[in-house]
Amino acid sequence: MYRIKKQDFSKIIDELIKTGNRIISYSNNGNDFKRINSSNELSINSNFKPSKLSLKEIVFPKTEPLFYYKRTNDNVELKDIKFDSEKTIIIGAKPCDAKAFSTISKVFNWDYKDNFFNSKYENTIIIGLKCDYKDEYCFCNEVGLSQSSKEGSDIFIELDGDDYFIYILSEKGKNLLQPFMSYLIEEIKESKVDDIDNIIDLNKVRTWITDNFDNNFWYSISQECLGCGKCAFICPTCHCFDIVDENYTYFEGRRMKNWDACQFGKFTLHASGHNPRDIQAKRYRQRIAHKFKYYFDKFDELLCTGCGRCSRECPVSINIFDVIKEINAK
Amino acid sequence: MKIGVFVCHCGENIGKTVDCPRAAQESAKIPGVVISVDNKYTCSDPGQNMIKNAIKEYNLDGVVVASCSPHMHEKTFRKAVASVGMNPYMCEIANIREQCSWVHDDVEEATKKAIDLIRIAVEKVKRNFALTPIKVPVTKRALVIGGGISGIQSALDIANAGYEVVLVEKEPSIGGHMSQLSETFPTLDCSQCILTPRMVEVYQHPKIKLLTYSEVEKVEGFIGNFKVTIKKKPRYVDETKCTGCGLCTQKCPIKKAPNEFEQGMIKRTAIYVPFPQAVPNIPVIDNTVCTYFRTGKCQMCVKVCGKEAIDFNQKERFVVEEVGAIIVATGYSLYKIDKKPKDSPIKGYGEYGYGIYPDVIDGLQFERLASASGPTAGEIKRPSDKKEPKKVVFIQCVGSRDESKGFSYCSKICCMYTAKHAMLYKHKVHDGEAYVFYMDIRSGGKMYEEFVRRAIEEDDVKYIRGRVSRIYEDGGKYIVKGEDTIAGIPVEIDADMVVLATAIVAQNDSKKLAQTIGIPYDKYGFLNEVHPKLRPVESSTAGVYLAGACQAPRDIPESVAMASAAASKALVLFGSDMLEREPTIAKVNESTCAGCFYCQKVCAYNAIEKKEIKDRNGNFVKYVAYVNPGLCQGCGTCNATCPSKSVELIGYTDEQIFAEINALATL
Amino acid sequence: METNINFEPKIIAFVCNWCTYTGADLAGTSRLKYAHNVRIIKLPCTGRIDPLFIIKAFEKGADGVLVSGCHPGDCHYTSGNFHARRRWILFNQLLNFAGIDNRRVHFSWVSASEGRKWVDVINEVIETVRKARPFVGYSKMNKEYVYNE
Amino acid sequence: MNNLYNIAKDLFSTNKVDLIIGYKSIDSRRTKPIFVSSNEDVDHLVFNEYSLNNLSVYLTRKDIKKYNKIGILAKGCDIRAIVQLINENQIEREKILIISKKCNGVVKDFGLEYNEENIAEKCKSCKVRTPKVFDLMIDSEEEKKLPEPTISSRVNELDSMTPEERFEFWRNEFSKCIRCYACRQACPLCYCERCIVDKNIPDWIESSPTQRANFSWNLIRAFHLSGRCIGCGECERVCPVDIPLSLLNAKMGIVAFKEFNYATGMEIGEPTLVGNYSNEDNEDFIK
Repeated sequence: MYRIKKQDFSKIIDELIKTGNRIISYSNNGNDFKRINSSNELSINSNFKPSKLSLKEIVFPKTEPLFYYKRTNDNVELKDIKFDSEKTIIIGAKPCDAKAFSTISKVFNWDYKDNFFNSKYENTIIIGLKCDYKDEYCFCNEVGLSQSSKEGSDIFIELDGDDYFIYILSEKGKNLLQPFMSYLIEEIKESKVDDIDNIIDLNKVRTWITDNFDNNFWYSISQECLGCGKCAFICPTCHCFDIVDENYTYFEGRRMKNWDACQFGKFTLHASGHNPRDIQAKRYRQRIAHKFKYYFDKFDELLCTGCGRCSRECPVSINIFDVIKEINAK
Repeated sequence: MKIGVFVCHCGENIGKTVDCPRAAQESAKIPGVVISVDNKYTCSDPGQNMIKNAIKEYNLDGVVVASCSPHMHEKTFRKAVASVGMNPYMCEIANIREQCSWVHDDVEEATKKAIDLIRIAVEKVKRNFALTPIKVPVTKRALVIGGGISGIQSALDIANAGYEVVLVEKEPSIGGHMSQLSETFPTLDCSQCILTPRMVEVYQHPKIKLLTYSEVEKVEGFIGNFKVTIKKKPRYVDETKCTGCGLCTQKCPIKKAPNEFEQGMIKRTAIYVPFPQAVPNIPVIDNTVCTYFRTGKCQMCVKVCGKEAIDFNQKERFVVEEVGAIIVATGYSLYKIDKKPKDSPIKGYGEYGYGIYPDVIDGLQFERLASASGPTAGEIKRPSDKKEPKKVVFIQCVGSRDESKGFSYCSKICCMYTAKHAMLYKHKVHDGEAYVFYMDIRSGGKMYEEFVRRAIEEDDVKYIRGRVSRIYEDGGKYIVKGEDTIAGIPVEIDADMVVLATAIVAQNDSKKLAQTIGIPYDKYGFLNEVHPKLRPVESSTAGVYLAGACQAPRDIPESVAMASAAASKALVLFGSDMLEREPTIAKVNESTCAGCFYCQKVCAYNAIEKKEIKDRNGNFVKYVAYVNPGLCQGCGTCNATCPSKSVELIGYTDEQIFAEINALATL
Repeated sequence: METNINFEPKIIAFVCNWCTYTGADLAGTSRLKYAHNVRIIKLPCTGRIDPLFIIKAFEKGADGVLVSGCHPGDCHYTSGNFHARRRWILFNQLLNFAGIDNRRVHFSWVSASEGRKWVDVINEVIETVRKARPFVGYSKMNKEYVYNE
Repeated sequence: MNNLYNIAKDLFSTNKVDLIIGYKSIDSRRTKPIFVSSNEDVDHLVFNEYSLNNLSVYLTRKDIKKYNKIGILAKGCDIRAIVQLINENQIEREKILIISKKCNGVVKDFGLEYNEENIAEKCKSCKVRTPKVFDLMIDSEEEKKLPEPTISSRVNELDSMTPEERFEFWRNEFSKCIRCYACRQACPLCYCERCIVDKNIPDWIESSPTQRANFSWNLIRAFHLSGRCIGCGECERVCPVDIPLSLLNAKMGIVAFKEFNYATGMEIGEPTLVGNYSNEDNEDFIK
């Protein structure tokens, strides 16, 4: 653990910008994040509420080409994508957002190693920030995290007056700060463990989901759901994608990987016209079950970091935590 | 898909401006093209044989001929490919002559354009479907609406060819306006003498079902398969019992209803036959004046009728007739100039005093005065005092050719009938003077000009070129103030009687009828033909034909010619058992149709219907649009209007047009 | 200035089969000359012409679009062009509001007898689009479709 | 008293409705849609300045259409959507029982306090705050004056830019789009069984959220709503990336009014704008 002066931290950032790194910081009261060109644009604020969109698009963009192709009368020529080697450094990620990176990296590195994800993830350094924000939608403490969880972060910052406390948590983090160690003052600080007051028994929730696949409950909690993909697209852990080919000139085209959402009616629509998830209740069940059961069954992790974005932004105010609470109460 | 491309030089026509060999080489690179060659004259026999051989040799699925406009040779090439077993709709034309080589000079650019046009055609043909013409069964039976001379002619022609005809007439008798006329121009034949035999022939024809005093209420279906609901208005006289003895009409005590046939110049009884030669000769009771209907008393007609034919309890009845073709022959009406029509921009001719001065009359009234069977037994007498008028002024173009006060069109027949009227007057009143105010004399027609000259030269009718500004009464005379524009002087004539050649207008219910049938009409209410030159008797709705003055002002020979033409169109239809129609029509994707029916709103042919979709258990799921293949003409407006593209036009599908645009893509 | 006023604009024309296509044929039969930049796509009726076609034309690199059909009242299909006209009133103004203005989107009525008018319309459209220069707005967006070595 | 509770109770006890689509309170500044199918849940119903959702979006849903008679809480603006849905053959007037009130505007978004500053833009220019089409009215405050609308000045601002500037403006805005389709799903008039963007043969509008495809998508959606949008503003409210969709819709509303003197969803049985034509339609822009 180290202490660093805020202005020294800024110097490091400017240096990193100069050496060609992509620095991502928050703006607009934490609603957005963007690439910055100077440390003056930095805003490190532990009271920001989670940004409207999550940080996942840094490693999993809303749309990206997989390859390009060119057709001739009797042949098809493919061109692969060259990956960008630029480093991306995210500054001030909330614990719930930082954790999401490591969560989804599991699915992208399960049997198939997804280079489109990995090439970006490997070049991304996440500097987490202790969070002091909590509203009625936050529930990170219920999914095994806390406001000071460091999971997923390469470096973690805590604010302390004019200084930052810095935790170096990974090789990536270490390598990044290596040239700047002179700014850092080593300090031992008693790390305080957050009081976590859980009300949800996740085992019980999983069991109930397993046993109640066809329960009318799914209909009753999703009746107002409009079937948009907003919750999935702003979620830091939702990672479904669709693959489409785009023909853009007479002979040429490309294959695209785009965000997709299980709440869309078309998501499971078969070519035959049959749709196994034909009503919204089944789609909503999938959302809950994937996050709290299927992903856990497979990867021993929840596909939810409790950021509360989906509830905060839902057009019809469906609160995912309320749903979990209801299941828990059964 | 295996596509063949054939680039035609058309001699020098294309070859001079477009590098055809290069176009063929470039076309060969298009995915799917297996053979691409150029040729001097592709439409020639050797050229066509080349295509036919290539189809066989390369087992082609589609052919693109890059040549002249598809309007020139599309049929030729489609026929050629069909002769070797390829579906004709798998042949497309790239128009590199009219729209490329003939309009450009730069060889390089014209060649590039030609290649693009070929690409468009190749991409389209790859997505073409093998189509077969749609076959619709034909009900060989016709409906004729309107029993004037046009309707009579059409009905007789079709019936004489051996097909059944239903003839619907809204008045109690057939005959129409022609039965009101005294003599006809240019021969001065007696109108009734030539018409009445035709009326009787209709009545007695075994193939003609005559429904008088009836109106078309509803038309469903499409060409070859119409279902028409006809309303029979109550006559209150049983047609099966009445012998037409006429006793009831003589005894009826109510004698003050205006006689429509005599243009209101005399009165008739409450139970009446419109005119002595009426067909059918069966009276009808006018329930608005009949004492029984007004007070429940009288029943004089019941008392005198030996056949017990009077039936006060008759109600409206509806009959449904199935027919394959409809001929609309509803005729015209005369512009009533005394009243300004409600909500009409037409200003009217109040200054002529029609409707105020009894001796200012219209053309049809004069016809009745001149008719031997008319109210004056053919003697010309003023309606006001029954005196013989010694000076009569005829005014032409009252309401016609007058945008500011009437209609911009020419009523066409007035020049001729005015000449006839003046002539008839002079023949009957030898010492009388006849004046005609005219704008131009339009006497196109066999013996027409000679007829007008005869009126002027032999019968001394005085023609004054000019308009009349005002007519007013002064001591029993009508002072007609006008202008002689040739002499350039004002004219004033103290006439005893004035006859106005008022404009011919559409029947006042023509728009309603057009909407019932689903055919278009112009702003005046005349029914529209689909093409003014080449398809003058067809409406835009297949199977509905037009005859006579319902389409525009027509004289008798024209009406009869149109009527026979319309009849022959119906007979062409009846000539085959099944009707073949272009298969390029719209089709609905029922699974994605949301049933907003915007397609129905934009369809000009009423081709879109509501269809109920049920699930396996018979439960209602939703309404979707359904395209009636018998009615759809393939314009594709529905396709462009549908927000979800759930209706597509076969032959011009979204996929095809997308591919055509894509064929031009550059980045 | 990165663009050149002498550039050759690419125009895609959507025309109806009965009037404008035939009118364009007449221009050919009469051996009238006009600029080569236009590519015609034939539809049965202006009623069939969908705003999607116009959008797609720009996506595929057109600098300008022309839509043409029968004069009002002359529609082969009675009312297709009336419905089309109302559609265009709306779409034209929407496009303009989105920055695709009337220098790039053109509408005309050209009858089967108006070969001369067709020539005039084409030349006018091409000159207007030429003055508007290449459609940089769209080509910027199209750039991401190009493979980056 | 004609309060909501009494009306709803009465409707159920007299079997006049099988379902009421309404709002329930989550907290003092939030509501969410609720489906009430019996007397028991009636006390959850509220109808206040936090009743933001346009509930008519549910009327075209298959599971809702199964009910014989549906009561719906609807503000004046929402009623315009209901009227338009009736005019587009989507619902039957006899099956819908509209419960409305005089409206003094709603807040821009949940969580905001109801005051002059936070009143939604659409309310300021609303012409149907006292609705014209309805079945039952609950007791409500009289209309009070709301702040002046600013939407048309924002439209004018864009109109006064050069076309290139406007194009850049929209390119920027649309490039943010992530294709979550919340705008479409929240829109009561977007009831297509298959949206044009979901049609893949041909893919008129590519599903990738690239700049170009986003441009086409948002433009075509605006076109499909031309003369149909009733201005409830739900699309803009639910947009996670804050694209000013209301600006597009407002512009097309202004065009419809200027060109055709047409306002959507005011009268049942009124002919739709698209789907009809007049011989006198403007053609100044046609050569």
